[in-house]
Parts: sequence; structure tokens; C-alpha cells
Amino acid sequence: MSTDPWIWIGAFLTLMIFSFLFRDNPFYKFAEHLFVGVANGYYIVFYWHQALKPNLYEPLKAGNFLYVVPLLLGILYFTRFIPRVGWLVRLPIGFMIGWGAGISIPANLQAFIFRQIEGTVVTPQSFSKGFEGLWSLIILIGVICTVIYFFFSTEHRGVLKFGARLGIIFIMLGFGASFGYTVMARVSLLIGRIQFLLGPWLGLIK
Amino acid sequence: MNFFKSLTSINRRVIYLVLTILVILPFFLRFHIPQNIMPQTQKLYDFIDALESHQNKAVLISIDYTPQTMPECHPMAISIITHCLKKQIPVIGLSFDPQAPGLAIEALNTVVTKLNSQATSKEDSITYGEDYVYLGWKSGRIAALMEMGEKISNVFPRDYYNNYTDSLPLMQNIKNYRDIAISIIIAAADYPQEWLMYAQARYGLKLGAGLTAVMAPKYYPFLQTGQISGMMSGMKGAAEYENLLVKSGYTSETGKAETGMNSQILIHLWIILLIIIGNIGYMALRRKKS
Amino acid sequence: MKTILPLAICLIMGIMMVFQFFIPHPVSQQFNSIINQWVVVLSAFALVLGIGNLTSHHIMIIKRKRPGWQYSIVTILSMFLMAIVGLFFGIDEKSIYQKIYLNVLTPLGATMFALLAYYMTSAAYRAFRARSLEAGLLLGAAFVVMIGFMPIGKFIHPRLPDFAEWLMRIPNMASQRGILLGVAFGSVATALKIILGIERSWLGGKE
Amino acid sequence: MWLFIIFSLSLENFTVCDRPNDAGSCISLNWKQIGDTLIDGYVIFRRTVTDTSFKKIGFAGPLATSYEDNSVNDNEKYIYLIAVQKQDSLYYHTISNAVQSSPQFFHKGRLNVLIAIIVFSSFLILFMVWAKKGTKLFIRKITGLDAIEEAVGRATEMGKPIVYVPGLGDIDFPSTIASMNILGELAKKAAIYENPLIVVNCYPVVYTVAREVVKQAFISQGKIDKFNDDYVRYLTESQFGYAAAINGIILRERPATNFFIGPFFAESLLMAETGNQIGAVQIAGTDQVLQLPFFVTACDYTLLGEEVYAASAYLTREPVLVASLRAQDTGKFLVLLMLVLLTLLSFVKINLISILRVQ
Repeated sequence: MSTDPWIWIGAFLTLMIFSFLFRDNPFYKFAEHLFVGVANGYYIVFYWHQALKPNLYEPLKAGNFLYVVPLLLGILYFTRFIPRVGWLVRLPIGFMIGWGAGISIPANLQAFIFRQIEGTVVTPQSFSKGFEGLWSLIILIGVICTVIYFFFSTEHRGVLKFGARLGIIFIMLGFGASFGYTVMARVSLLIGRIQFLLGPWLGLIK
Repeated sequence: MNFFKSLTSINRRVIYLVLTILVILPFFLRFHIPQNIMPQTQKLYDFIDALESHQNKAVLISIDYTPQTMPECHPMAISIITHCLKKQIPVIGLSFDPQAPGLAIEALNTVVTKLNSQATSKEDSITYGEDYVYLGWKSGRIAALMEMGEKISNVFPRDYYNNYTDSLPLMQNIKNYRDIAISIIIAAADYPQEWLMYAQARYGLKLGAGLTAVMAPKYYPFLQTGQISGMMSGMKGAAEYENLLVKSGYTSETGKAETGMNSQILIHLWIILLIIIGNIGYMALRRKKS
Repeated sequence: MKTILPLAICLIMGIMMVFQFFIPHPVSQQFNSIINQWVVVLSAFALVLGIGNLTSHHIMIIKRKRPGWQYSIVTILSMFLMAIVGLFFGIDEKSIYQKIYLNVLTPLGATMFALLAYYMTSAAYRAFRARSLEAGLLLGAAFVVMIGFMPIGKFIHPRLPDFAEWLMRIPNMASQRGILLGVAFGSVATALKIILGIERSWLGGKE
Repeated sequence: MWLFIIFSLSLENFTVCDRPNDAGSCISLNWKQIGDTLIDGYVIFRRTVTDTSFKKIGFAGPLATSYEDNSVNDNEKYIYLIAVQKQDSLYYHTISNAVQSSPQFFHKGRLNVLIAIIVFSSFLILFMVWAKKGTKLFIRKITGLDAIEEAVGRATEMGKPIVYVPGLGDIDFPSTIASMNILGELAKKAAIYENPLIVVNCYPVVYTVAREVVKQAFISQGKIDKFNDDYVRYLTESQFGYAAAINGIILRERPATNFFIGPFFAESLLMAETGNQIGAVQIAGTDQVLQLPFFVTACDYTLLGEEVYAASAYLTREPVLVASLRAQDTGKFLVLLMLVLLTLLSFVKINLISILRVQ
């Protein structure tokens, strides 16, 4: 059995979380509240060392007055507490939302539209390796039908109805396969925790 | 009626309790379920098994997994290191993930301690610097991968223990990728991609991989094209390699991956059983209703 | 003013970030890196708001002695202790901050993650019933993949592992791509509507 | 020192030029491999036009056919020398012309993305103009969204709260914004029925926005007196800390209905399964494809991918928003058209796939 107090802390916290599987109880409540507290403490320190210190405090100290802008925008967050100028909180939010929307447009087009089309187009080369050609044709049909399922502005009738139906079949097969495959990964994580409890803590296994 | 109804509503605490027992059981009750060996694991094993110590080529192992993915990846590292050292093929370890060096040292030490405890003569025993080295961690992966093609010690002037890399006996014959038989990347992230793009495409370095079950499917296409010479995927791949080592007599018993795999199998069987039970109950109830 | 100014800032930022993608010139690269730093700074300021809310929520519970108020003390105390330890006693490898991170946060997170093994089991038992064709396909695919990727699969039918892999590689891939294409259009359209000021729920409704 | 073995041979197709579409300070070198595979690699030397001697600056492997020199100055002209190294000797040395690097103002490799943005935006604006003129547009049924009314009603009947989880994305995820739209509509209904609402957030900025959205919804229904500051809460940015806290809230507050709408990752099933245990009605929706199977198994209704984005149009039926669905559909139709056309063309030996590559 371990003599390291840190290992004991880790082991008890592990058991406290596991106890939730039986029912909600004071041990879980303690672990949960501790988790939220320590995690927030961690992020306070993290943001100071990774953001405020290198990206605000140090540039300002070095006399780079460009950084007055984020300082002012940041302070505007606190206007929320002053009813008369409360609307000013929208300025930093507008900045963040505009930034996020702006970068996401080209990124989405590139990664999720252009690259997905490129990967789906069937070429004569696909047919050079056994069944691969047939499979890539099935993928093409599957993609087309799945996309048809997501047509919102036309009623699903006739060919579209058939396509959308086939699309749902592909979606359900995909979901099932993906669920089944993930079991293995999650069980590995559980085994990791059990190994920790039986090994470093209890010393029952090497 | 009541019987079938109870089949469809097993208390979840019962489900969880059985699951917990099934996970723990294999740690104490050793049993062996015959494994089918996936071709990619066999390929990797065959590749290393065909190496000869007089070729003067080393095996490079990039140990890049994190504590979270240890159950899957750690046994892979142990098996590969054991296999190489048993065959007296020199092993060079290194890491590009900052969390990995502690785990890498643990893997190397575990194997070396075990082999040395079995050693009968001085020739059999494993020595740091002669039979294996660990070069430590470096940031800037891509630049490092290209630079090692010219000279490994340019990237790692000193090893993990602060010795001059060029002063180590093992490194006298190993200058760059030409002296590496195969590089095996054991990782939970997308690291092999860069090895393919930089070390293989430019220097023709042979590559192997040991990846978590989540990452592995991405690399199947590279196995098909032969860019990856072999691969262990997930805990199953690790367990297969352990079994191959036992079968050829390199080790006397399987390790943690096989134990973990037994837990995996029991849990999968439990889920499958639950689904079957649930559906039998459901069908019976539905028939009665109609 | 109260709506136009924030919308204008949003519009300008959005358009600049889109253009930035197309301009490799160093001026554009520098602009991008400065904006990225600002965004991190703004997130840090916002954290203060979040911490403020969390603190006042728990202090309210403690003051009113709501059921379980003792646990709120745990949250508040542990948060400030962790912050003080990290801000004033160093964060290097051997610091107490790293020790707490490794021995408190890591096991808590890893164990929550590991609970998923249990939840997947109970969810599979409850939901995988052949109620309809769709549910049957979901169940069937999960079933085949679970058996196929285990060593036992081969003993049931020699081609079962191949079939499981086929399900992952073909129908799964096709449906994922199809869904992703839809998602991409949805998110590009949403982003465009935000930049153009058509979607303005973030302002908190109309004034 | 380097031993040059002088041959009249030189490398084929050795070209040196400014790397296109970059921020300057980079020159790219290309050559054709020599047939010999037993070489060590290629050694690259460089000098400025004013220098007198070459200095070694890099090395490329035996299979390499290119090298990028990132250590150049835009104001300087350089001359390169490449040679093949084999057993400490150099062969085939070849000298380049003088070259200079420079930055560019437009990335030509991304022209296709620019065209796509312009085309899609035009569709969006076009349909909106039409919609404003009063053209009626159809929307197909989305079951998950129809269920919102029923879910709120149930909470009112039972006198229990509604939990709303906007997921693990910061405000820069478009699906977080989509989630805020749904939250706005839901909060209006909750205000009408005077239902308590618990919105739990992972990111502080999202918390700020969610609070405004809920408050404005209550104001718009004339129920500001019913708005409680405790309705919208910030928890923690830690992924599993967030899930742990939500599990606690679900078990202790016993909500009648749970909403999980927005970006979700591995924690999805932790919350959805806990909610299922207490028998709450659950409506989920995410654009994260890998989490959809878990929501489908543990929730009563699931919005699949793009349906999350369609929500604001569906719930409000505002013509301008409905028009955007039309534009999305047109975009998807064009994608399907391209898939079919590019496939057919590739079989008559016209390969246009390269137009899809983005650099």
C-alpha cells in the first residue's frame, strides 16, 4: 500500500466520484464542489500566466500603448453591474463574436466543404483496387442521401423522400457503428483508473 | 409476463456492479482467450523479428503518449522494447510530447530490470549507452524530424541524463536515419502524420506505429500503401503483440494489455448480453400486447 | 447607439478576419497575431465575471443556509486556495500548484471520464431495442462492431471483423461526411448572419 | 572541409524562386531526384550576390525534391548551390540564378474559398431580399423543435425547473450562437408560464450573453419581476468539472426537462444519462457528429447537426431567417451537383478535383 499522501488523495477522490454510480451522496457532493473550486482556481492562475501577464501587463509595461485597447474593452465587461451604462458590455461581446464568426467562415469552407467533396468524388483510380470502387460509390450515395435528409426548404416527396429515407438508414448505421467502436476506448479509461487503484494505491498488482 | 417485464428493466445498479466485477476480475484471475492476430500487428512483429543484430542498425522508438492513454499505449512500448533488446537490437528512445519522458523512462526501466534479472552472463545483461539510450524530449517536431535525417545528435546533443550523445558507445554507429532500421511511433495523437511527411517522404525511413483505438483507423490507408510497415491499434493490438512474444518464447507470460483485453472482452460480452436480454423481454411483451 | 455600435464592431471584426485569411502579407499576419492576443486577454477579463457569478451564487447559498450550504464553502475555499497557491508560490514542475493539478484535478477528471464506460452500458441496454427499422439498424451496427472488434468475433464468423470494419469505413464515413456538410453550411450561414447583423440574439433581444 | 568532386554533370531541373502566396522571407528550391538511391542526400549552400563564398545552410534527404529556405531577407538577392552528398564527397554541384523573396497581397491558392464565400453570400442576400418582398417559404417539420412547447408545458404542470445546457463551446463556435437563439425562444415560453429556468455555462463570455438573452426574453414578455439572477450560472471551464457539476444539479433540482444544445464533446453522455435516470424529458442537439450517437440513445429528441442551425428560423418563422435556410439548401444542392459532375467528368478523363484544393 502506498505511503505517499498525494496518492491517497487521488485514490479517495477517485472513489468519491465512482460512488455517484450508486446514488448522489455527501462524498460525491464534496468531490464535485471541490472539482469546480479547484478547476476555477486553476484557470485563474492559468489566465494570469498565459494571458494577462504576457499579453497585457508586459506589453503595457514596455510602453506598447496599442494594448490599451484590450484593457479598455476588458474593463467594459464590468459595466454590466452599472445599469445606466450596462449596454456597453455588448462592445467586447461584439468584438469576440465578430472575431469568432470571421475566422470560422473560411475554416469551415476549407475543412468541411472543400475537403469533404474532394474525399467523396469517385474516380476511375478507385476501381483499380478490388472492391474499393464499389465502396467509394456507396460512400458517394450515402453522402448524397444524408445531405438530402437535411434539405429544409422543400417537402420530402418523391425522389427526395426516398433519398432522405436512405439517408436516415446511413445515419443510423453510422451512429450504431460509432457507438460500438467507442465502447473500447471508454473501457480503456476505466481500466486505467482501476489500474491506478489496484497498483500505485493498494499495491495489489505490479 | 412479470418475468419478461423484469428482463426489460434490470436495475442500473446491478448492471454497474456486474461491470465493476468484470473489470477487476482479470487482474486477479489470469485466463487466456485465444486472439486472432490482426495482419498489421503481425507485420510489425515480423519486421522486427527479421532484424539481425550484426546489421548494426537501431530501432528508434518515439514514445509520445500521455498518462491518460497509458492502459493502451504503455504495454505497446514495453513489448517493442522487450522484443528488440531480446534480439540484441539497439534501442533509441525519444519523445516529442512533453508529458511523455516520465512514462518512457518507466517503460525502459521496467524492461531492463526484468531482462537483467533473468540474465545469466554479462553478455546477456543490458547496459545503458551500449544497448539502449533515451534522448529525452524536444519541442519543434517538424524541424527536429528533418534535422535528424542529417545527424541525430544535432537535435539531441545530450541525452536525457545529460551525457553527450556522441560519447555514448551505441551512438558511434548510429548517425542518422540511414542507421535506423525502423522508427516506431507510440502515440495517442496525430504524430505519425509528420513522420510520414518529413522523415519518410524525404529520407525513406521505415515507419511503424502503436496508436490508441480512436486514432488508429486514420492510418489504415497508409498501411495499405505500405508507407507504414506495421501497426498496433489500441489495447487489442498491444495484447496481440504480447501474445506473439509469448508464442515465440521471447517472454514467458503476457502483460498488462492481455489483462486489460480480458476486461475489455468481459465488458463487451456483458453489454452484448444485456442488449440480447433487453430485446427478448421487449419482443415477448410486444407479442403479448398484440 | 446601443445596438449600432456593437453591431458595427462585430461587422468590422468579422470582415477583417475573413480578409485576413486571404492576405499572406506580413502586415496581415501581424494583425492576426495581435488580435489573437487581445482575444485571450478579453477571455481572461470575462473569467472575472464568471468567477464573480460563481462566488456570489455560493455566498448566497451560504448566507441563506440553503440545503447543502456546507459544500459551497468547499468550492469557495478551494478556488481561492488554488489561486493563491498558483499566483504567489510558483507554478514550476515541483510546485504545490502542479502537485494539486496532478493529484486532485487529474484523478477527478479522469474518473469522470471513466464513468462513461458505465453509462455506455446502461444506455446501450435501455436504448438498443428493435422498436423500428431505424432503431434496429442502430442496434445491429453497434452489435456487429462490438463483437467484430473483439477477439471473439472471428469465432462467430471468420468475416465478421471485416464486416465491422466495413461498417466503420463505409456507412459511418458516408453519414459523417453528409452531416458535416450540412453543419458547415449551417455554421457559415450563421456566421454570415452574425457579421451582417441579421442574427442579433447575442445582443439580448431587440430594444 | 567539403571535398568537391568536379564533374560536368549538374542536377536536372534545378529551379529556385520566391515561394508564392507567403509573407515573404522564404525562397523555395526544387530539383529532380537523381537515380542513385545510395546517396546521403542533398547539401544546400547559399551566398548573397555581394558575398564571395558559399556557406552551407541546409540538408535534404535522399528522397527529397525540394527545400525551403526560411532564413532569407526580403531586401537581398541570393545565389544557391546544390550538391549531392555521397560518402563525405559532393557531386553534381549546380548553381542557381540570383533570386529575391517578397511578400504577396493575395493568396492565389485560396481563390476557390473566396469564390465560395461570394457565391454563398449572394444567395443569402438574394433570398433575404425576396423574403422581405413577401415570398412565402416552406420549412419541413423538425420534431425536436416541435417538442419544446410540450417540454415547457410539462415543466409547468409538474412545477419543476427546466435545465438548459449550452455546451462546451466558447462564443466563437457558431453552434453556441445557434444555441443562444433557441435559448431566447425557450426563455420567452418559460417567462409566459413563469417556469424557473437553470442555464449552466462553461465559458464566462457565453454566460454573459446567456444572461442577457434570458433577461431580455423575460422583459419582452413583461415578466421582468419573475426573472431571477440565479437562473443563469457560470460553473467552470474544465470539461469534466462542468459535467460533474451539471450531474449534481440534475440530481438535486430534479428538473422536468433538460436541454443540451450546442457544441458537446466526450461529456455528452455523462449528463444525458444522468438526466435519463431521473426521468426528465430530454431534448438534445449538437453539430459535433461524434457525440450524436450518445444523444440519440439517451435523449427523447435529438437535433442532428444542421437542424440546430435551422432552429432560429423554425421557431420564429421570421422571413429573413427562413430565407437563410433556403440559401443553405441551395449551397448543399450545389455541393451534390459538384459531387456528381466531378465524378462523371473524371470518368471521361477530365480531372478537375484540383480546383477543390485549398493551400
